[in-house]
This record gives sequence, C-alpha cells and structure tokens, in this order.
Amino acid sequence: MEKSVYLEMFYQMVVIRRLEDAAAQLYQQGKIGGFLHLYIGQEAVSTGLISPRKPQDRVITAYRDHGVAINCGLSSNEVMAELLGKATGCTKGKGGSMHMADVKKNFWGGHAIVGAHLPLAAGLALGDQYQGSDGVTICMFGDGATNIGYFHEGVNLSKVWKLPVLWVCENNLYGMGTTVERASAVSEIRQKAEGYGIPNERVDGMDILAVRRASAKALDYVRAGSGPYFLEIITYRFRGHSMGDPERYRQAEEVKCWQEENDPIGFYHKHLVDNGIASADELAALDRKAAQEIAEAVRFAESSPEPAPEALWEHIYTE
Amino acid sequence: MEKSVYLEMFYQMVVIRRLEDAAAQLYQQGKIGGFLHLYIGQEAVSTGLISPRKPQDRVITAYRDHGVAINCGLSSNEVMAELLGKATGCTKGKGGSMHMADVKKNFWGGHAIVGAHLPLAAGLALGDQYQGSDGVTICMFGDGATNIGYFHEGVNLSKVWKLPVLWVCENNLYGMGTTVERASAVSEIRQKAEGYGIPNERVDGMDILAVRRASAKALDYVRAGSGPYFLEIITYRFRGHSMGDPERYRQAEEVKCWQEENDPIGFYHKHLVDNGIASADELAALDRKAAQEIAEAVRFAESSPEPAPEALWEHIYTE
Amino acid sequence: MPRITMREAISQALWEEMERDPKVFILGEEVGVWGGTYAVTKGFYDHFGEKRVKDTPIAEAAIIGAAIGAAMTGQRPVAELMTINFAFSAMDHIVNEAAKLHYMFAGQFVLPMVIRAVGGGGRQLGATHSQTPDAVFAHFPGLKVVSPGTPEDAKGLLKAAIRSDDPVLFIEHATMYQVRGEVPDGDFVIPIGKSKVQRPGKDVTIVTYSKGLEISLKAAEVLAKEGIEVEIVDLRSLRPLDMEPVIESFKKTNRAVIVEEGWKSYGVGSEVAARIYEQAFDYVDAPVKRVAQKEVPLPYNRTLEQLALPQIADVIQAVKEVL
Amino acid sequence: MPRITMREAISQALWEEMERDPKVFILGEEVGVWGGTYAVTKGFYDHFGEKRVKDTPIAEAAIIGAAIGAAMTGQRPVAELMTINFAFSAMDHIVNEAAKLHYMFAGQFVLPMVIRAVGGGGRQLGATHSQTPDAVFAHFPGLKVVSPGTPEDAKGLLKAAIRSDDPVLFIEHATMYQVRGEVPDGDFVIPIGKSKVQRPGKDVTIVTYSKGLEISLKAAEVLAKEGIEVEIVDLRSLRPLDMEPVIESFKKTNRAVIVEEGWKSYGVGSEVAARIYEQAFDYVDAPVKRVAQKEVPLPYNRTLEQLALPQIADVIQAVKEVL
Ligand SMILES: Cc1ncc(C[n+]2csc(CCOP(=O)(O)OP(=O)(O)O)c2C)c(N)n1
Ligand SMILES: Cc1ncc(C[n+]2csc(CCOP(=O)(O)OP(=O)(O)O)c2C)c(N)n1
Ligand SMILES: [Mg+2]
Ligand SMILES: [Mg+2]
Repeated sequence: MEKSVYLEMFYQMVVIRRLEDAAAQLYQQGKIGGFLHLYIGQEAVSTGLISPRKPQDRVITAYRDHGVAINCGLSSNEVMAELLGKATGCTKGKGGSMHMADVKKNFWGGHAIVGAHLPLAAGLALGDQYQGSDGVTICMFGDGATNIGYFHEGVNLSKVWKLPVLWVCENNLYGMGTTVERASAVSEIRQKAEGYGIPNERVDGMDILAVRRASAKALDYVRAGSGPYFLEIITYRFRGHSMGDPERYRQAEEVKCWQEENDPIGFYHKHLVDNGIASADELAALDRKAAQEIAEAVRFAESSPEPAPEALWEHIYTE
Repeated sequence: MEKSVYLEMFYQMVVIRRLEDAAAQLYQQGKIGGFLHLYIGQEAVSTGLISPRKPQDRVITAYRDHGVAINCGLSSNEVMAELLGKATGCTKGKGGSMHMADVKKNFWGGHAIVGAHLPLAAGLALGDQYQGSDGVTICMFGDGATNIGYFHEGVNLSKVWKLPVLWVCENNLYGMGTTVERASAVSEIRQKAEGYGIPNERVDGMDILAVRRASAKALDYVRAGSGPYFLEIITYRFRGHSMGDPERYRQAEEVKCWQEENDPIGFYHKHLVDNGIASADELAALDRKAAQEIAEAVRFAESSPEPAPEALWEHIYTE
Repeated sequence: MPRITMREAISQALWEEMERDPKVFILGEEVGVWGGTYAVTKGFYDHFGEKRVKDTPIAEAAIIGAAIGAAMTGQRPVAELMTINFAFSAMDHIVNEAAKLHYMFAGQFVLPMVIRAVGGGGRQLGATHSQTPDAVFAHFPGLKVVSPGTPEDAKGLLKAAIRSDDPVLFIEHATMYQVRGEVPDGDFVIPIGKSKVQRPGKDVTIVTYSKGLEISLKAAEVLAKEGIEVEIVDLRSLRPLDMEPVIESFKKTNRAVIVEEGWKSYGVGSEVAARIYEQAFDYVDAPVKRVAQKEVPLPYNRTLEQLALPQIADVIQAVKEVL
Repeated sequence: MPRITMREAISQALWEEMERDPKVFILGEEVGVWGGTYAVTKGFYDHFGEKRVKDTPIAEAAIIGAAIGAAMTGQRPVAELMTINFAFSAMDHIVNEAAKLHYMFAGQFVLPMVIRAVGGGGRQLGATHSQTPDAVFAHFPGLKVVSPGTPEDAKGLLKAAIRSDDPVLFIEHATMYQVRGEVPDGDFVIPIGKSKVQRPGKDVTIVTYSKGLEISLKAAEVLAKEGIEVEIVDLRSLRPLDMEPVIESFKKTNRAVIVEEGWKSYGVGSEVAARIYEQAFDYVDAPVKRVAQKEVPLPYNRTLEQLALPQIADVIQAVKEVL
C-alpha cells in the first residue's frame, strides 16, 4: 500500500476525532441542538472500511454518521455547518447531526430509525443490480440494530436476490445502555449471518489495517457477483451514546481501559511509527493540520447563514 | 403409548380432513365467506404436535387454524358454526375462519397477519415465566412467516429472556405461490434457529409419530426451563392456499404425487394396521364416526342463529 | 370509448408504463408467478420477466424499503402491498422514510415510487383484513395519497403516479375491480391532486372518493327519481386535497354530505367538513353530514359487517337530512 | 397540595401502581439500568428488580407484541416506546392486534396493557423523531388514546390506564416533563374519557390537549390582559373523545379555536371542528379556527422548526380572528 494511503487514513481519523471533540464543545455551548452521537473511539471502523471502496460504491449508515461523512469525502465545513443547522450544511440545516448525506459523494445518508436503512440498502443494491453496475452498497449499523425486524428482512432479501451489499455491523458492545448479551440471542453478531447462509467475518475494529483488509476482501467478493457479505467489527464507543448520557450502565474504569489501551488512533500511530511507515513528526504535523481544518470548520459553520424561512416549504415534494 | 392415544390421534386427523372437505363445499355454496385456508395434507403436524401437550401448555397459530382448533379440543360444532359466522361459533361469528380461539382450551387463536403472533407467543410465555408456571407456549407458523421481521424479533426475544416457547415452523414448501427457495435465504428453515443459538430439529410432518416424538422431546426441554426450542416440520398443502387459488405456481402432478404417496392419514393408517395397533375395520369405524360428527356439525352450524345486531357493539372495550 | 373494468384499467396503466419506461419495475408478494392476488399483474411475469416483476418474501418493510432504495438510484419501482392492512407492517418505511427522505436530505434524494395497496371491507375478511385507513396515511406531508373511483381515473392517475418523482400511495378498493367504465384508448395521464365532479346536480353536494363514489352514484339515482339532484365531487386524491371543486359546488348547493368507507372519527370526512366550514362558512345552510363506517373493528359475519359499512340507504338518508 | 413536575407525576403513578399490584410490570428500551431515557423510571430497576423492570432489545414489534401476550395471560404490562415515532415500527401490533383482539375473539382475550410513548417536537430532533401523530392512533376503535396536559392529569390518568382492562396508548410530551402543577397526595384516579375545563372564560372556547394546553394557557394570560377571557377545554383523551364540556362551553362562547401540535390535515382539530358543527350548529357565530403544525416534515434547524410548530402568537391571533 502506498504511503499516501496510510497517511490519508491517519489524517481522516484525526479529523474525525477533532471534529467530534469540537462538536461536543459546541453542543455544550448550546450551538448544536437535538441529539449528537459522537464517533470517538470508532474512527478506525469507517475509515478502514471506506478506504478501499471504489467511486461507484455507495455508503449508507445510521445516525452516528459524522465520521462516515468525512470518510466519504464530505468537507468538515459542510459537516460542521450541518451540525449547527446552517444553510451551508450538507443537508442545508434540514437534517442535522443524524441526517448527513451527499449523493455526489455516493454517501446515502445517516438514518435515525434504528435498522430502517437496511432495507433501503438492499434497495440501493437492487438498483445497481438492475442497472448492471458493479458498485457495492456498504451498509453500516450497530449491534443493537441487529435485533430489529428490519435487519432480518433486509439481510434475508439480500441473500434471496443475491444483492451486492456489504453488511457491516459496528459492534461497540452496547446499544445505548444495553450490552449485546442482554439484547441479542447470540453474542457473536457474526453468527446471525449464518442463519442467512451469508459468508462473514469478525474483525478487530481498533486495528484499522485489519478493517481495511477485511473490507477490501469483502468488497471483492461482493463485486464479483457472489451476493452479500457480512462483517462484524468489534469496537468501542469512548463517549456516551449521545450527549447527556448518564452512563450508569458501564464502569468509568471500563471506558478508561479502552481509551488508554485500545485507542484506534494510538494503535495506528504506533504501527506507523514502529514499522517506519511514518515518523512521529509527520503524524504530529497531520494532527496539527487536522486541528486547523476543524478550527476553520467551526469558523465557517458559525459564520454561515441560517436557512431562509422559505426553506421550510422547500423539498416537501419535487414538484 | 396406549392404544387409545393412537386411536385418538387417528380420529382427530380424520375429523379434520372431513371438516375441511365439508367447509370447502359450504364455501362453494356461498355459506362461508372471506378466506378459507384448508389444513388438508397437514393434519399430522398439529395433531402430532399437540397430542403430548399438558393442559397448562398454550397453543397459538396463524390463520390456517381449523385443525389446530380441533386438536386443542374445540368441538367441530363450534368450529363449523364459526365458519358460517354464527352466534354459536367459537368466536361468535366475529372472527371467522382465520380467528378461532378458546381460552378455556388454552387455544390462543388463529392470527391473520403473517408472523405477527410470534411476538404475542413470546408474551404468552413471558406471562408463564412471570407467574412461575411450567406451561409451554407452542407457537405454529408457516415457512413464509419466517421471512418477516416479527419472526426475528419474537424468536430473538425468546432466547434473550429464556422464554418457555416451542417454535414450530410448518414448512409446507410454499408461502402462497412462493417456494421457500424464492423467499428465504436458507432452504432449511431449521438453520435460521442457529442464528439465535436455539436448539432445533427437522421433522417429517407426514409421519405423525415422528412429529409426536419430536414434540414430546421439545416440550420436555422447554418445560425444564432451558429456554426456547425450534422445530421445522416438513409437510405439504394438498389444496390451494385459500379457496380460489389458481395454483399456477405448482404442477398438478406434484400435488397428485404428494396426495397419493405421502398422505399423512394413509401413512398413519398403514402404520397402525401393519404394526397391529388397530385393525382396518376399527379405523373405518372411526372414520364413519368422524363423518357423522361432521355431518352433525354442518347441521348444527346451519341451524344456528346469526349473531344479534347488537353484537356489533359488543367487545370493542371491556367496559 | 371502450368500457373496461377497474382491474383492466390498472393493469393497462402498469403494462403501458412498463413498456414505455424500462426503469419501471414491480415488486411485491405474489405479483409474479401467481399473477397478483387480485390478478392485476396476470401475464406480466411471462412478458416482462423476473427482473422487472419481482416476487418478494413476506416482508413488507423490506418491500417498501427496497423500493425506496431502488427509487433513490433512479429506478421507478411500483411496490404492491397485497392489502393496505399490511401497510402497517411497513408503516415506518412509508411515513418515516418514503414521506421524509426528500425533505430531510434537502432534496438530494428523489423517490419516484408508487405503493399500490388494496383496501376496503365488505368481503368478510375480518377486522385485520378489511380496513380503509386512508386518512391515516393522508396525515403525513411528503406522501401523496391517491384513491380512484372509476376505471378512467384509475388508469390516468396510476400513470401520473408512476411518472411522479414523489412517493405516491395508490389505494385500490378490493370490491371495485369489476366496476366498468369508459376509458380512453392509449396513453393519457390525469394529474394528481384534482378533485372532479362525477355527477352534476344542484340540491346537495356529496363529497366522496373510491368505494364511496360507487355507493353515492347509486344513491343519486334513487334520489333523482324523487326529484333530488345531488352533485358528486370525487376527491380522487387525499393529499394533496383539492377543495376547489368541492367549495364551488357547495356554494351552489349550500349543503353537503361526505361519504367515505373508513371510520368516521379522525377520518376523511372530518377534514373535508372542517375545510368546508373554513372556506365557505357563509354558504352553509345546514350542518354538513358525514356518512362513514361504524366505529368497530369489522366483524366476519356478513350481516354484522354490512351493518358496520356505510350503505346506499345511509347516503340517501343523510342527503334528506341536510335538505 | 404539593407542586411536582410532570415527570414526577408519571413516575409516581407507575411506582404506586407497581407497589399496589404485582401484576404490573414495565418493559421497554432502556427503562431499566439506564433509568428511562427521560428518567421517568429512574430507580425502578434497583427497587423492583429485573423481573418487573425489563430492558428489551431494540425491537418495537416485540415489545408491543410481548406486552399483548403477557396481558392476555393476566399480567398488566406497561410497555414504553422510547418515542412515539417508533410506534410506527410496532404499528401492526398496536392497531391490528392490541386494538382488535378483544373484539375479534368475541371478548375471550382481555388486554389490560398500557403503551407509554413520548411524542412532540421542539427539540431539534429532525423529521423522524419529532412527530405528534396522535390522531393517527385515535382513528382506531378498540384502542384508547390518552394524552395529559398537567401533572395531576398525568398521574390520575396513567393510574386509570394501568387499571383499565383495555389497551391504552398514553402519550407524553417530550418538552413537558418539567412542567409543574399541583397534584393531590397519594392514590387517586381520573377516569379516562372525560374532557375538562382547565381555565374558565366566556369569550372564546379553546379546545386543546397536551402541549397545546401549555401554549393555550400562556396565550390566555396575554389575552386576559386585553380583556379577552378564553375558556380552555382540555380533551385529555382522544378516544374516547368527550365532546360534552366542549359543546357546553361553545354554547356559551359561540366561538372556538382548536389548538394541537400535530399536522392540521386529518388531525385532531378536524374531528373536533366537525363535531362542534354537528352538535352545536345553531350556536356557531364564526368559523371554528384550527391552530396546528405546518404541513412539513419537521426540520432540524431551530428557527425553521419553530416556524413550523404552533406558537403562542398563533393562538392569540386565531382567538382574535374568531372574535
Ligand atoms: C426503531 C428505533 N427504536 C429506538 C430508537 C432509539 N435509539 C436510537 S440509537 C439506539 C441504540 C442503537 O444501538 P446500536 O445499534 O448498537 O448503535 P450504536 O448507538 O451503538 O452505534 C436506540 C435504542 C430508534 N432510533 N429507532
Ligand atoms: C403481514 C402479512 N403480509 C401478507 C399477508 C398475506 N398472506 C396471507 S397468508 C400468506 C402466505 C403465508 O405463507 P406461510 O407462512 O408459508 O403459511 P402457509 O399459508 O403456507 O400455511 C400471505 C402472503 C398477511 N396475511 N400478512
Ligand atoms: Mg452499539
Ligand atoms: Mg407455507
């Protein structure tokens, strides 16, 4: 792999981290409203996953979507502006944190109803299949989402119709305050794929290179017309589910332990330096650049205009 | 097993067969309205399944429920009267063919929305678990029903909460006109249970004794507090999905082949005679008795009163 | 003009649109090999093939969800829900996804899709299979809700729905497939969102749609013999709801009866009545009457079921009461 | 009488009913360990234990389905839907099962269950998470739909709901948990299906409920300073819908404004307006006005969202228009 790819992935991860940190602050200042689901701790998942995709590959995810947006190539300006509900946001202030998208970047949105986007993903893939495209639809969802009926219906359909979908469960061990064990019949989510006869793999989501490898392999498989593939990626959410989570469901030590011993950025940093792929200085420079980018994004977002009142009436229908 | 049990099962099967034949005629005469889903060909499934149940075991099924009603101990009079929408029917003409029930017989109904009764079954079992009863909820559903989200949510919950449910998929190879392969990711439905870590078994549903054995074993397992169990019972529907099915989806020969070579009543008849459990004469006598019972049921139903107009306003609320 | 049935009209619209535009495809339970449980898509599977006539698993959320996704990629899916009662099993996808995605993502996603669903009671199918919950869906902005009452409208409106870039819920009535009417030959489109006077009259305005039109027309004949000339305005679409022809008629008759098959409370009649008062207050000579279904889950027994459903006699009586 | 918040009132009702009747239990997403996403069940898990405070998977159909099944066995489940928007993911179980089983099986099944759901907009949660679709549920006979506007009513009505043998959908408003009001100590029950005059007046009748009550009360204060005395009738329950106090008030004022947070078309106001005209036609001095949400999916941006939601100023203006 080219060095630039290594560095690009590192850069995306630190951009996401800094973006989320800034967002948390803006939320506390009352500048962001609604729910705010941070991606801190999970950066390696979507960064590694999306890194090997081709331009024709679609991405669709749940409400924890800021990082995914960045990985899909949305600018931090338009992501931050969306968080502030500005007209310059990627969905013009209409969608907010949970509903980012950019069709031109083949990012088909964050979706806020748990699991509801899985049937949509099947439909996106159906569109590709119908049109004879070799694009793959990458559909991300949480561990908690695998318990809702939409998961079952979407995944089953994908297998019956041999749809080009890559199903990706981000297993961060909790759906809000509920552990996988308390909500799911099987604690290895991967095992669910067996019930649909879909090939699958469990991956360490704190190791971005492992994620990237698994993703590349899975994308190849699906692109070849072999039908759906299923990845379970183990990760951890370093912050509350959304802002204001009392976090009574887990011990502070557990969180601390992950943060200190299993930080995906720290892990990757060490890997890059230890293997002589990049120097600590280079990486520090990238981090500074990311900090600047996010500072600029905040400035951009804060100084952007509110949507015009008429926007209320736009986009209800196309006509 | 006592001879009386053997004979009782035979008797129930022929009662069901004759009841369904009579119902088909009454439907053609316009005396039964709505949908009418006959159980002909599948008699061994519910007869064998319900035979070993204890009084505290609940039964719940889909709209193909006449046979199940008989097996649960409802009289053919009240079943037939319900088909004719009479006040003497088991649900007083309100429910019709798809909605038979008798709480006193622990029969919790036929349910017409595909799969929707699976979460209800989980709830019935939850009630038993809460109350410390050792009753098992037997929940029957079709192969087609295993593709809807309700299946997933109900089955998953049963495992997470270790509920005393016996899940029973009657795989008659088709959901209306769609083969299992064209609708389900896996053609062995049993495999779906693996996705929930639920012990399971595939059974020949044309062999009533095999069904009975599997049921008894499964009921023991669940009753012991080990959580849910899953049976896939292979069977075949000898008639159309409902009355008026054009049956374009299968060859007449396929149906004929099953009817002639794999009739559950014929199979059982042969077994009873071959093994000296009962004589052909004894069985013929039982069949005659069944014919009389059904003739009487038709008379009863036809001469029963219509519900009073005031019944329209009864049972909307309890108060 | 040929007289064809509602079934033929709907079937023709689908067929012609599929011939015209390769992006159009059909998906749903039993739409293919079986030919549609109401035989609307009979012959389609053989002619258009498996790719364009897709039998689905029994999984309503997946049917609508997949239609949404495919529409987002530029296809024009026509998803069939075997009956509208099963729309509740796809409710989230209809009201939270189909109705909202275009708006929520600031116009980036376009959903040129149709959901066909068969509604209505009167066939002894019992409470879960006999509903007319049209008002429920019409409540949601972002969705268009169409329900024709004549073969001509069925054909022209379904074509419009398929060509619309917005999600359209197209509700057919299970007992009206045999209704016959004149339908122009060949291609024609009737714009969605225009109510229509289906029968001119001067004494009372009947506002109705779908099955209500059928019984209102019959009631009108009886009333005509008694010298009462009702004018019947067919809404045809519940969202957008076009009140103009209703108000115009009402300003002439000053009396209105609203006829719908669904339950009365929070139904179509409530909205239409409220708007008549809002828009023609000074023309009201008598309280607007609503004829609708009795508020009970529909029973199986035929007599009870018919007791609950609105009847021709109910319409006649209501008209006389407002006179 | 102590002044407590809506949250405390609801919490107390649940707690007291659970203490009183061991058949009552709670199930839902995050009701246990987390303590309820709106902190309504905080402390319940520790006190009542896992058996009676059950965290569920994210599976709304299973939550409602399991509640129905448990209720059929004689338990009295209180199922919490984290928000009413997720009720669409359990729609079939709410409207096709809970609302119909008692009727369809001729009274054999009894469903003493409550579905608690949090509704309403105003918190920048976007289109899928901000709905007030109360009228949609109220359309279905067999269901009772309750939505309180004061802490006292919340407590008394929730107790009634839990003790009712019928399925009750109990809708709370997300922005009203901090609203304070006087609530009698100890056990009391307010019967479901009785509207209530929450503020006496003589000039205009405001008919409202839930969040609408809050903004109507504020509007009333402003109007009072200008010498306009509105009478506010709180519906409290949408099904059964008690029009008696509404009509009584209207016969006095001859003018009405209906205030609701949901969309206007096919909403609560439509039904109430239609009934006012039906039941008090001779008393109408001015067209009844409806104040409701603009018919758009609610946007995230705060300014746009507030533009769409009904405001105190809208109520004031509507009152002046009917005068
Ligand atoms: C149908 C539905 N039910 C409930 C919710 C509320 N909710 C939002 S996120 C969430 C937890 C999801 O957990 P998981 O899928 O593991 O994703 P994570 O938040 O861990 O990324 C819940 C219950 C919802 N948005 N949609
Ligand atoms: C949610 C829902 N979708 C569709 C239907 C229509 N429908 C009734 S029975 C049936 C087929 C069910 O097949 P299966 O589960 O295999 O049961 P079988 O009829 O073979 O016994 C369908 C599609 C329904 N009743 N409910
Ligand atoms: Mg999670
Ligand atoms: Mg089947």
